[in-house]
Amino acid sequence: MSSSVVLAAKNITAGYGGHPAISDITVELRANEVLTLIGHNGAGKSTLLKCLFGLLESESGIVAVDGEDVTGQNARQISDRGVALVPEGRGIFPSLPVRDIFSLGMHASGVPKKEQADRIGWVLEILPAISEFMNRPAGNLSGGQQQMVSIGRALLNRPRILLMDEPSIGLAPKLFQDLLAPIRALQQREKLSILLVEQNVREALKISDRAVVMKSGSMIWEGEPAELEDNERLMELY
Amino acid sequence: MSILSFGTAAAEDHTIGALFPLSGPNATYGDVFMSGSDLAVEHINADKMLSGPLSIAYEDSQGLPQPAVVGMTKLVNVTNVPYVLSAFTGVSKAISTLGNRNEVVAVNGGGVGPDLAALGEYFWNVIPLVNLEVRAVMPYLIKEQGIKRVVLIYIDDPFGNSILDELESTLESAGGELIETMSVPTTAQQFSGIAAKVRAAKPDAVYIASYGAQQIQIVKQLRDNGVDQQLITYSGYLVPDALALPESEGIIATGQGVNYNSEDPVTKRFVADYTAKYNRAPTAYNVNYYNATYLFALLAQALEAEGKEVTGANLLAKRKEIGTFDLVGGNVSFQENGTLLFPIQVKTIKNGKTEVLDTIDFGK
Amino acid sequence: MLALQLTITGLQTGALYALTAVGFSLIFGSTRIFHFAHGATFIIAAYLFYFVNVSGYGVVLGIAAATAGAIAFGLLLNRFVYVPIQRDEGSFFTVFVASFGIGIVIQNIVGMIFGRGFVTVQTPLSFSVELMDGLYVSPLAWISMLCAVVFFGILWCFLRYSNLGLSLRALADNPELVKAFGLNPRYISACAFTIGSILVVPAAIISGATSGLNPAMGHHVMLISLAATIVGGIGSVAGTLLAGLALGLAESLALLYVDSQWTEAVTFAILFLFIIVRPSGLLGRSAAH
Amino acid sequence: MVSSQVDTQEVLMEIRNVDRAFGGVKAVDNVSMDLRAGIITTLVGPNGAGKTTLFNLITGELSKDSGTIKWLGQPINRIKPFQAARAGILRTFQDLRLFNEMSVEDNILTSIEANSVPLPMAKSQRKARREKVEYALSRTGLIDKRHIRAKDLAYAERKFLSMARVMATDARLWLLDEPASGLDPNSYEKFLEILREEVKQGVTVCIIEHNLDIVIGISDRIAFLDRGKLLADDEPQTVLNDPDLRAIYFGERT
Amino acid sequence: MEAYLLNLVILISIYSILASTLNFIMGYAGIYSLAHAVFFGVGAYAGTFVATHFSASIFFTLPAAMIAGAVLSLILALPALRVRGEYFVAASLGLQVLAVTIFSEWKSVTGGIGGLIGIPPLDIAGFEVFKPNQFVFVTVVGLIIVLFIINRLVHSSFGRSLRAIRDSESAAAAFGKNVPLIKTISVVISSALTAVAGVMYASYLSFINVESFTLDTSVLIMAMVIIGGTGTQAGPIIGAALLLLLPSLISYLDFLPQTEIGSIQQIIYGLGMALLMIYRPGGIVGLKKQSGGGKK
Ligand SMILES: Nc1ncnc2c1ncn2[C@@H]1O[C@H](COP(=O)(O)OP(=O)(O)OP(=O)(O)O)[C@@H](O)[C@H]1O
Ligand SMILES: Nc1ncnc2c1ncn2[C@@H]1O[C@H](COP(=O)(O)OP(=O)(O)OP(=O)(O)O)[C@@H](O)[C@H]1O
Ligand SMILES: [Mg+2]
Ligand SMILES: [Mg+2]
Repeated sequence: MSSSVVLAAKNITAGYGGHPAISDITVELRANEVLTLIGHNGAGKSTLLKCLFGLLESESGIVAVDGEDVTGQNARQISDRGVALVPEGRGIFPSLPVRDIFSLGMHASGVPKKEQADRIGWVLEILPAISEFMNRPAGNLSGGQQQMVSIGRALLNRPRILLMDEPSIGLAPKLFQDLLAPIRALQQREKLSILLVEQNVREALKISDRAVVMKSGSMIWEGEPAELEDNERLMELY
Repeated sequence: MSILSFGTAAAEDHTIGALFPLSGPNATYGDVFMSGSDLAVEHINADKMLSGPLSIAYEDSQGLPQPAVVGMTKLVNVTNVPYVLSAFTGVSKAISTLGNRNEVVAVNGGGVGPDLAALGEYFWNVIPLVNLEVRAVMPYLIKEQGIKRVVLIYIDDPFGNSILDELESTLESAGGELIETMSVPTTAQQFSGIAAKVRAAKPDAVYIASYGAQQIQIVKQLRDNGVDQQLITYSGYLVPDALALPESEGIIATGQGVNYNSEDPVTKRFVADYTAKYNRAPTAYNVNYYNATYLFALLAQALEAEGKEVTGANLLAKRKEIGTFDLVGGNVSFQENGTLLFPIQVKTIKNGKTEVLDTIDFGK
Repeated sequence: MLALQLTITGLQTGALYALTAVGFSLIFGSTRIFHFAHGATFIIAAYLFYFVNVSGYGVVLGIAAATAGAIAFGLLLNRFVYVPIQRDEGSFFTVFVASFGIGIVIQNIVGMIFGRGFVTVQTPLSFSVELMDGLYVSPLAWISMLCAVVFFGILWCFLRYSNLGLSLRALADNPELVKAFGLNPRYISACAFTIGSILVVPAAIISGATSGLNPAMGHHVMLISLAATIVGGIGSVAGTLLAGLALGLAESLALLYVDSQWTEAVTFAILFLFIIVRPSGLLGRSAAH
Repeated sequence: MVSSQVDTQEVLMEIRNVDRAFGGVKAVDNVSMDLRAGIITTLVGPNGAGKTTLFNLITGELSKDSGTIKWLGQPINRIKPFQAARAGILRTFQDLRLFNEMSVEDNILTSIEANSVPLPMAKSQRKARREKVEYALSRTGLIDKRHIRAKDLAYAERKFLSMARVMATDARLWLLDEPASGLDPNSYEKFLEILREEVKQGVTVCIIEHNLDIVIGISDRIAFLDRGKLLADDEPQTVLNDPDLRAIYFGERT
Repeated sequence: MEAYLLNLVILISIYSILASTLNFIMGYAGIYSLAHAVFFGVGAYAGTFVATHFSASIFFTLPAAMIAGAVLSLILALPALRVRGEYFVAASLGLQVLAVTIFSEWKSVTGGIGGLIGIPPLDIAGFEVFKPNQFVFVTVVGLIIVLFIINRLVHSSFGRSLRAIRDSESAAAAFGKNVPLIKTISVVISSALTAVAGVMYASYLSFINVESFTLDTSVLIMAMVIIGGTGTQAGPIIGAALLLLLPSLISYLDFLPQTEIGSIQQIIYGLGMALLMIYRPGGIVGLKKQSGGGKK
């Protein structure tokens, strides 16, 4: 396992309206690994992801991509460095057809027009179900279908670093597995680094190389997934 | 506040009120009215007609009843004025009850709606009302220009309706015909459709009865849209904005017969000073508010001479007592209902100026 | 003949309504900002053109000044009024009140500078030409319709073939998510304000020549825009265009049947009925909850 | 909370041949099933199977294309959502739909005041109402947050408030749409405990759930929907062991 | 001076009734109506009609006005049941414009644009009230009664239902609330109480015409509510007082040029509206909203 760090948060403190939701968090995502971030509701997982992706300004600390300091850069600049985010909730625009969401996503990250069709084809290979509703307004899709669209959109950027915030919410087990398997395959094939936030710990840990646990805004544990699986430790940690 | 008003006829500052539209769509009139009343104040103070200087407390009526009532209440109760200049029919009607209840004289020099003649003892008009204007112009046009078929475009309010009534009866008795009437709402801005209907009616002349910015738009849009017939209108049209409009050329309008060339000293001084001060020829509105202000000075002067207090009731009594006054435009007298009787002139607009075609004097 | 005349008149009026309304619709549809001061943009553009024109600098400079003024006003208002309000999660009503207030301010400032009366842009183009017996059409009528066609054509292509159209719709759906996509919502809404403000310019200039200007007319312009936006379906450019034309036609053709003081009521009766019967408007997406 | 003696065989709701299509998509396709009293029936199925749509058809949120639904033996085919609620059928929403600007307490209070008429109430009635609110608050652990606006709650608390609103009512049938999704294990354990407790006291529950742990943990019966069709409606073991269904749902090869 | 103050208190009370009744549907039911002046007008015209044709006794004029307002408000309820937010605003705007046309055209009842003059004073059990120092009691008591009614409603289950409907209509229905009925009732109550203000206004001014019931009035009332604080009890009253006093206060600023004073007043009014919304979007009384606050 290569140990070069592709995305790092150092001593990050951030929050909303003066109340810190995370404090002094340090986390490192290494090249070509799946790192799962778990923690109870409100632990600050989403907040951390927002900081990493430049959606939320941290009060102190440093964010670095490939060792370069990107603190204070906005989402566009960070996504230009090969980072993509699957946001929490339904990452779709209800009135736009799926196809348009995809082209908007590619436009936002500057994918050349010529390349766009190829990329969509590539994503449909990973998430074939999407082709069934390419032309329907995303608002009319079921929750799981919307989640697929959201992940598909992030993949269209062909990121090196993928941040996913609870992609399993509302997904049927098969679908989640159907999603994880190709993502894992993709990750290994394309040397992707993934930071995954999940409540569905069991499934998530199956594909993880490492895991970290957060509690009330702080990092409390870091290690191999095997140590967590079928382990009382996990329950303890929560 | 009330202590001050007990002062006797000794040197006393006089304040009268004015409810003019100073903001809103009709504010252009406010400026016109003020230029008349302000000049009167200058003259009165220069002549030391009264024991102390006269000033006018302006309140913004916006040309609307409710602000007018608020303003009037302030004038009556805070500023304690005995005499208020009023303008616009809606405003005048709204404040007339307050005037009567509190014995404060309200004087209209701008509105020409005929219902202004019946607002009670304390409501005076220093302007001939519009029914006289219609009665003057139509027979003249039928006789002189052979106009028979007339279309009326009128604003749908008491003023417009009274023109409608007056036009119907006048035309009938003078041998003309009102072939089509089109009412417009006060807020309308677009008249090209109206123009089309006018053209379709093929009249000899079009009478326009509206006010403010609207009537100017009506004229412009009629002309733009191929209505080339004679346009007729009333005194309300004779404001600088309208005169400056090229489309106004050739319009026939009526107005109170102020003989600006009259030799009497009041008129001469008014015309000379007005022209000098504002760099334009005065219009009837300037005259009326000059007159309304000047009338107060005349009455108050007479009251002070007798050592009487200048109150609304005393002013009313004095006006009835004197009856006839030397104002701009000559020696004019009040009718029983508190409305001045003025001769009516038929004018036409040439090169942005009015030209008198005829003067019709009902009084004589 | 009268009906034909009124139809053409109605189309001319409708074209101008449509242009103004589409600007509002575009802004409202994408940013959810109830930009009531759109009427003030109209006034600013119209008076700037008038001012440059009467000062003798000619039509081209006038158009440039009007356009620049409209854009600047739209952008400044967005930056210094709407953005701060929205940051505090103001409801669309908070924005409406602020916008209404700004409308009043502009109306009065323009009144103080240019006078509260009526001004008109003098041009021979406003004189009608008799096309056939009893049918008068002024060159401005053709220009209005041409402007509408050209501007809509450009706008349509722009929204269709650039990604801005998509961005605008995305912004309307979910401003937060737009950020996660790496787009800047501020920039997108600034674009909406720029385009929306440009769209009032032709209508403002032409109105200055056909019906004249006064500072209070922004209000009326705004009401019509609002009606056309709703009847057409919020966010639907084509719908707003159709609705603007339809309202202009209705206003004009209503003269065949009713007195003119009822024409405005006709417009708003249509609006009222539309909302009850077909709340999503002519071409809009579903709006009923 | 209705009564602690329930006949678990009694059929509360009878759904027969219900159809609903959106454009070309058959969201619910000829579904017939029974909801039996006093048990938890879990609706499972892939995304877009029509589970939420089925709830919407039961409560009258959407109209059926065809088919009948009987509630306590009476047909309720043209029922409106508010009538369904008054008849004792309550639901939660996948997207919660809390009364965001209102306090936690008011959220619960208004949920049990179905008729809204501000008539004076007897003291005992008022007391009963108070108790229900307190009960729901304490069971869901929201007691300390009672005066906080719903929209200021944290995610898990919002989920629990959505439950508390239902718990305070006298409804006999609860239709819960993914009430535990996104909850961390601690929270959903607590949630399951509440649910079991309530069922013991007599309510009947139909729940949509994806999380396998939860499905196994609570189901008395599982109804399996796929592409609008009801593929199974049986004991949990039977459904979970059916290889075809497993393949559809869990993606395991037979 | 005293009469002038009384006059202001009377107008403020009347407008406070208008603002409070609007706040009732706006702040609690989420029905943002731009047609409030219509019901103000309906009350004024109906009251005047009864007063001039039958009896000026408030035991006739008030019920007649309230019934007229209530019945007509069903027209407003129609769009309120179908749409929300900006769509409803537009619908109410349409109604407002329609009503103004009808007010100006139905001359036999409304006097058209010319309006009605000589409206009789309020007759309370044979006692004629028109002097400001008496009238002020009537309006203040009227305001207190209206506030009391609204207060009771808002703090009852009915008020909670209204707010629930405002926050989520479908969830409210799912908890057994007859949404159309509750909405209709709230509109009817609001309009009937608004009509009371109309009766007072007409007999106080003794003159009414359509210009008092236009869109500008509706916007003014709405501004009162929003500036004061939507969904609060004191807000609408403070808003009403402020907006009615503002012009008078400005006119005391002697250093302003007379000719421009109207414009300056309007500019201050407009600017005030905008600035307040920027710095206190919740209104003067309302809480300053905190950004964020919990997850969405
Ligand atoms: N927009 C916001 N404004 C204010 N506070 C917020 C906001 N978003 C989150 N918070 C608060 O910040 C804290 C951390 O929230 P965060 O969303 O990061 O948690 P999380 O670990 O992602 O939880 P979950 O598992 O529920 O998604 C919580 O207490 C939450 O209430
Ligand atoms: N309002 C609607 N308009 C059009 N299609 C709809 C609508 N609502 C649902 N659908 C479609 O009906 C089908 C069933 O949707 P439903 O929401 O019932 O699925 P679900 O089983 O609840 O899925 P999930 O587990 O993802 O929530 C889906 O294909 C969905 O796209
Ligand atoms: Mg989260
Ligand atoms: Mg669902």
